[in-house]
Amino acid sequence: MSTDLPAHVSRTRTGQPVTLLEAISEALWEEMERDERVFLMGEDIGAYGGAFKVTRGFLDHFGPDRVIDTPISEGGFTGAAAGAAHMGLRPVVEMQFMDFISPAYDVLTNYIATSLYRGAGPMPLVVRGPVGGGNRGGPFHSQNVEMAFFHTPGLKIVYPSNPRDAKGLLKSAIRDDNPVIFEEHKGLYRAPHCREVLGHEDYVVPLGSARTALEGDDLTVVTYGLMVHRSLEAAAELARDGIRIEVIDLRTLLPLDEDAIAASVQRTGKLLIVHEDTRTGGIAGEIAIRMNERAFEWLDGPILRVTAIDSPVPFSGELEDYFLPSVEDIATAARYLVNY
Amino acid sequence: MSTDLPAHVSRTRTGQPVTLLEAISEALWEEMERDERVFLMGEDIGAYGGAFKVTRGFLDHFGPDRVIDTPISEGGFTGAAAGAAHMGLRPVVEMQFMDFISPAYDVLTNYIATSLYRGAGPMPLVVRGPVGGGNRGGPFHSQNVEMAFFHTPGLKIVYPSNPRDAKGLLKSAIRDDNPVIFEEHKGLYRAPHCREVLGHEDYVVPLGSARTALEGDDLTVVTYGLMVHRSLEAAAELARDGIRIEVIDLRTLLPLDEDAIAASVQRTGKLLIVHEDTRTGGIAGEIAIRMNERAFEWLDGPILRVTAIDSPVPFSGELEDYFLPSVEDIATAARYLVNY
Amino acid sequence: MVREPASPSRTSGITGFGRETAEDLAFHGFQARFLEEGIRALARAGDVGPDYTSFTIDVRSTVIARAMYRAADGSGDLCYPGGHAPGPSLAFGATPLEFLRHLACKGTSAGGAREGGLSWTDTRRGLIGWAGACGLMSQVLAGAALAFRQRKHSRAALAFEGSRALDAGGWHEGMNLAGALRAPLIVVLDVATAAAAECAPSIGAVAEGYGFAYAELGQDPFDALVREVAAARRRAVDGAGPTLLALGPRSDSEPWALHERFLESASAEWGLAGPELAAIERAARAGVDHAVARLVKEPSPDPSDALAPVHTDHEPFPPWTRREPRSPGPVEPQPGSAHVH
Amino acid sequence: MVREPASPSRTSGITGFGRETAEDLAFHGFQARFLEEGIRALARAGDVGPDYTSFTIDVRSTVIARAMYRAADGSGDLCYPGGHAPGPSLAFGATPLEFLRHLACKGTSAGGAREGGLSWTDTRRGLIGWAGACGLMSQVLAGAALAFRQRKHSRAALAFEGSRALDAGGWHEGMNLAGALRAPLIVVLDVATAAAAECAPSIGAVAEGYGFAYAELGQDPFDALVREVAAARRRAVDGAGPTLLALGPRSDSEPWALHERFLESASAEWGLAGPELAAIERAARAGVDHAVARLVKEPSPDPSDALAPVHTDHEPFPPWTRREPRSPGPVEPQPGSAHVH
Ligand SMILES: Cc1ncc(C[n+]2csc(CCOP(=O)(O)OP(=O)(O)O)c2C)c(N)n1
Ligand SMILES: Cc1ncc(C[n+]2csc(CCOP(=O)(O)OP(=O)(O)O)c2C)c(N)n1
Ligand SMILES: [Mg+2]
Ligand SMILES: [Mg+2]
Repeated sequence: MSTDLPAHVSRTRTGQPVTLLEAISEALWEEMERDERVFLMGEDIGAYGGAFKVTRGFLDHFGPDRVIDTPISEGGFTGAAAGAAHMGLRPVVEMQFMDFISPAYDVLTNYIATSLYRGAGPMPLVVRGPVGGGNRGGPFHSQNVEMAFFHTPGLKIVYPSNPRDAKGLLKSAIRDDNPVIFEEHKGLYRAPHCREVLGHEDYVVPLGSARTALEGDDLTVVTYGLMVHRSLEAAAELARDGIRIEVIDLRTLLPLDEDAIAASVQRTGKLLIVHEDTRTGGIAGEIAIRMNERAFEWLDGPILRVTAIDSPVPFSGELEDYFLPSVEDIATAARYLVNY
Repeated sequence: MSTDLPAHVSRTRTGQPVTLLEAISEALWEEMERDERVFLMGEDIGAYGGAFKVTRGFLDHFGPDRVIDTPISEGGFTGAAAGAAHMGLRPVVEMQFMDFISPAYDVLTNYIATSLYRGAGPMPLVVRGPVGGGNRGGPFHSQNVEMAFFHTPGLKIVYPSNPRDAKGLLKSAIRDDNPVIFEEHKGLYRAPHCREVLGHEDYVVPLGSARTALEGDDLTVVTYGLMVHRSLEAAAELARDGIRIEVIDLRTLLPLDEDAIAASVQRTGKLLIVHEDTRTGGIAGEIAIRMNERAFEWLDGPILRVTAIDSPVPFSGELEDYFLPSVEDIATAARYLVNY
Repeated sequence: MVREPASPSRTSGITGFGRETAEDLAFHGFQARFLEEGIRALARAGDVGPDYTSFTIDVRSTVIARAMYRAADGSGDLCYPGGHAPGPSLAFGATPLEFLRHLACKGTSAGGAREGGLSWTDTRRGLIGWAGACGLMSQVLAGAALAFRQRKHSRAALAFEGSRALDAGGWHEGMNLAGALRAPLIVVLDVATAAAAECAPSIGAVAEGYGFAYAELGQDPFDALVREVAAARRRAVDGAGPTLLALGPRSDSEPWALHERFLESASAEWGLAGPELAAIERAARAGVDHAVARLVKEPSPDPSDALAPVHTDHEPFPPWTRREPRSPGPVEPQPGSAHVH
Repeated sequence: MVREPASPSRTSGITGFGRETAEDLAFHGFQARFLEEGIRALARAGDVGPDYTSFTIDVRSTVIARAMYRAADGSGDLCYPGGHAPGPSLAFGATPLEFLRHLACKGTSAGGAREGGLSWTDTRRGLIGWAGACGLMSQVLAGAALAFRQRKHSRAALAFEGSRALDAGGWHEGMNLAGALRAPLIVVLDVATAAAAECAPSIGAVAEGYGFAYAELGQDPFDALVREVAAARRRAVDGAGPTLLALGPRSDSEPWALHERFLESASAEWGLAGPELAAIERAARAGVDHAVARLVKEPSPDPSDALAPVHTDHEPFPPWTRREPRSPGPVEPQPGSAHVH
């Protein structure tokens, strides 16, 4: 059967490197093969294969009962996915752009997140889709959505930075009995520099555990998604001046791996949080107060952050570049803290 | 004409004390008399006078063009309010319970909050309604909604703790050219202990300025809404032991009056944030990181918080009491920090 | 009265209405009636919230839900019982005590007393409770119905909604999805009470638009209700599409008139004699009385127990926020607790 | 073709169609046509996004918008121009250069280049641009229409939406509200392109349900479009209720056939001779050519200027996050900036 597999789900089987997008396609495909309860819903994901072609070829292979083209009604089909999850299925819902998760905000926060609490049992449901700026998509096709959901008990939020994690985390998300929001940065989907050859084995990356992307003693940088790459670039620049920063890739935002952050901060004494999302009310605040709770005595400087500025994502390329946090912003902030 | 005024909007005119609910009714009435562009929309606000009777008598006086009973479609009528605001009107939208603002999340964050940004001009629109727990309302009639909107550039968020502020802040909100979310705690609506006689003059309380509810030197407590009262109770208890805490009532959450917080923290050296809303992703985080940015050198202890626990609001009274932050929780945390 | 009739060739024994059905419906009618009284009494005594002092159960919801339950031989179907929840919940197999425990948020209730009121959810029992927003539940039930179809189960889902569900865009999205995907779903709209700003459209036209069969149910006798529901259910599980049923007004002054009429006809048509009916009535009353009496003696929940399985990832009570820090022993995983990481 | 006809007694001079109207529509048709070409060329050259290489304008939107604009004597009405935005925007008085500046996010554009693409908003000009979610704009336009009615202005609002707006609950909420409150609103649904999972219902039934008058527009000649719109507008401002117009498919191979046909008839019916039409065509082409040539020379925006009025309350660049902290001088309040506190 593997002979008629779509190319973008068979690269690992043939030993080739995969992009983040292909890793996600592979995870979906393999989970659907492994567990017939897994099915997909979303706009134009069937015949068209999805706006980013993540599900190209899925309809032919798995049929219309498991690859469902929905009307443009994110609230309605997310609610329906919840009903299917109640009945033991494991829906994976695609938002064409994660910006369009907003109409599903009500059902996600009030209904889906509270299912376990209300005694309605497990709610094994994943909502996934592309996020992030840098693609000249303007305010409605470029947002990061984590902070819309971070405050809601009962949800999990995942945001991978590389193909290996993306595949392993998505498999964990699909196998998790809680609802999971899964963010995929468009800037990483096909990025050549982060293609990698994955192992053939059916591995998972557990939710809730951060990863140390780079070890260092001078400063802890906590980040995730595309900003892991920007932070590593800044680290390389700083290393030329003998500054060794530690870069922690959160991978899962909720639950937050505060043990990993605290352990690092207790070693470096300095913390910089970097997120692409806008500033006020961003995740940096929660990390800051948790480290006040956990690591105040170890802090040798203020907890600072590098983020996008407080504005909708600009359409104009010039403005978008100005809006987004840059490698130099990170390096500047890191130097400031290291010298503090 | 004042002879046929509904009782709950004429108390100040006759020198009587008002509840927070009456203060809000008066503010609405007076703004509608002052400015014919101000009008109301909401479910059952006309003939029925609103679920909490805030608009009782308004329909008779102002007529059906300015007091509009809407279908149960929070997204739809909030979107319509935006259209009316584009055309120069100043809509005030009531959510029957603020929990039901969720279906309007999309239009509020994507359309309304971005209006000025998109060059669509001012968006003078207020969304107001009852929030908060303690009333055995369960998970869908007890929420605080500030954190759903705190991360969205372009919105303002107001949350008064007493009748005087409520009236002055609501007038400011209605006169503001930006969209404002206005939260009214049900536990304060008719609370006898916070009735007060208001001045007859047409005063406003500016948005974005906090108020020192109690002066003290040992610890800064930053809070808002019902928790101002809980914090003052804790302060009275602590005062018996000679502990003098400062209580800052934020009044406006966005923009956040970080100058007022920083000034106090730079005097006391300790900061405790108290909010009724749940813990993870609550506003305490943003305040903590801003004080890291502004006042780290002055901190003599970690920035801590007292909040509801991370759970939907329980229906059962026993569970709800356990869930909500209590006076003793605040006092315990304050002692811990003062002795730190 | 069905506007868009079912494929007429499809009728089945399940719709058969005989003496046993009559006994069953007589019992469930009595039960709903006594439960309504019981709930009101509990409200007056302060054992459940004050809103329940004028609480009503529409007996037709009970009959419709029971017809569903029986048509599926008591297992497999799914019901969102709506605003008259106690009736349909008992029709789906709950006992009066179980329901009242939930209503009163007792520590022994389903869901650990975390969520109460009319919104009891127990999917194993085929019950999905209310959760906040008007119009939302048809989406959820549509998805559950879709799951039945995907898994080739002969099951159907039933949702009771207030008529103002029509106002809500979310309801339209659910209907559209269900119609487009031919989900085995039956939606019952309670149009008994009108509102200040009710949605304009003809409900029949809306149903037609979304590919639903449609019927209006007024003061129809129980057997007509049962047949209507059985037919709708058959269409649903046969893949012939969903159905919308509109429940017209009932008399406020005689809310139990339909049940009375049914009892009158029961002896004539199905040979249920007076003493038999009296025995059924006694049994129903005894069950409810027992439940009400037991309820008030039951314990309240223990918060640290009841809330433990729903905390997110970190210890909710750092030592500085609670007087007595909880013992740090591990929390036993509870049944239904999915919060592992 | 109108399903629910207007009160027939109401017709007015505004619908009059003469030589001057014909000239005007000929010009706007040419303008849309050349603008479409211009936008595609700019896309191929990389001056606007690559998605625009196959961008189309449906000339019927241009004609409908222009009919609205003319019926209101060029002032007062409001238009959401939808996916074929350049046509209706120019019909509402924008110039080609203004529109292109916005499309290309030039620093000289409306909105300071913050938001670009097809979504230009300028309420003083009667234009409200797209903002994200399918189906949302009918709500917004319904509210604007409501404002007209409240203020007793003889104005109406016009919204162009894709047919999948019907999928979205928010669209239904907007329609329901507009129908219930008799807002002076005209919604034009582009049903030209079908989709994988399009909403099921008959659009006419939906319109009827929400109290909208309804008409389907196919390959109708320009004068029929103009009359339909003028009649709908009259109903709207007379308080007789909103209208839904469905725009049927057009030919992909001959997208400008309607304009061609109109030009052919223009001489016969309104006495517009060949040389006159040629002059109109030259004028339209010159305007667009000028705009395209100018556009590429215009400056890009300066971020610190363009974003200044939209920051929230605090300084966005603390010294540790930008290499060169901005000068601390006060930011001049900008026109339209409402962010004061
Ligand atoms: C989205 C949303 N908005 C507001 C409410 C508050 N609310 C609860 S019941 C109700 C009226 C419902 O009327 P209807 O659907 O006719 O049901 P009935 O109560 O008449 O059975 C309202 C407005 C809600 N539950 N959900
Ligand atoms: C709520 C929402 N979900 C998804 C999208 C992404 N999206 C943009 S256009 C479009 C298709 C719209 O189709 P239709 O309404 O028929 O308009 P057409 O493009 O055919 O003119 C989709 C799904 C969106 N804009 N809004
Ligand atoms: Mg009703
Ligand atoms: Mg289309």
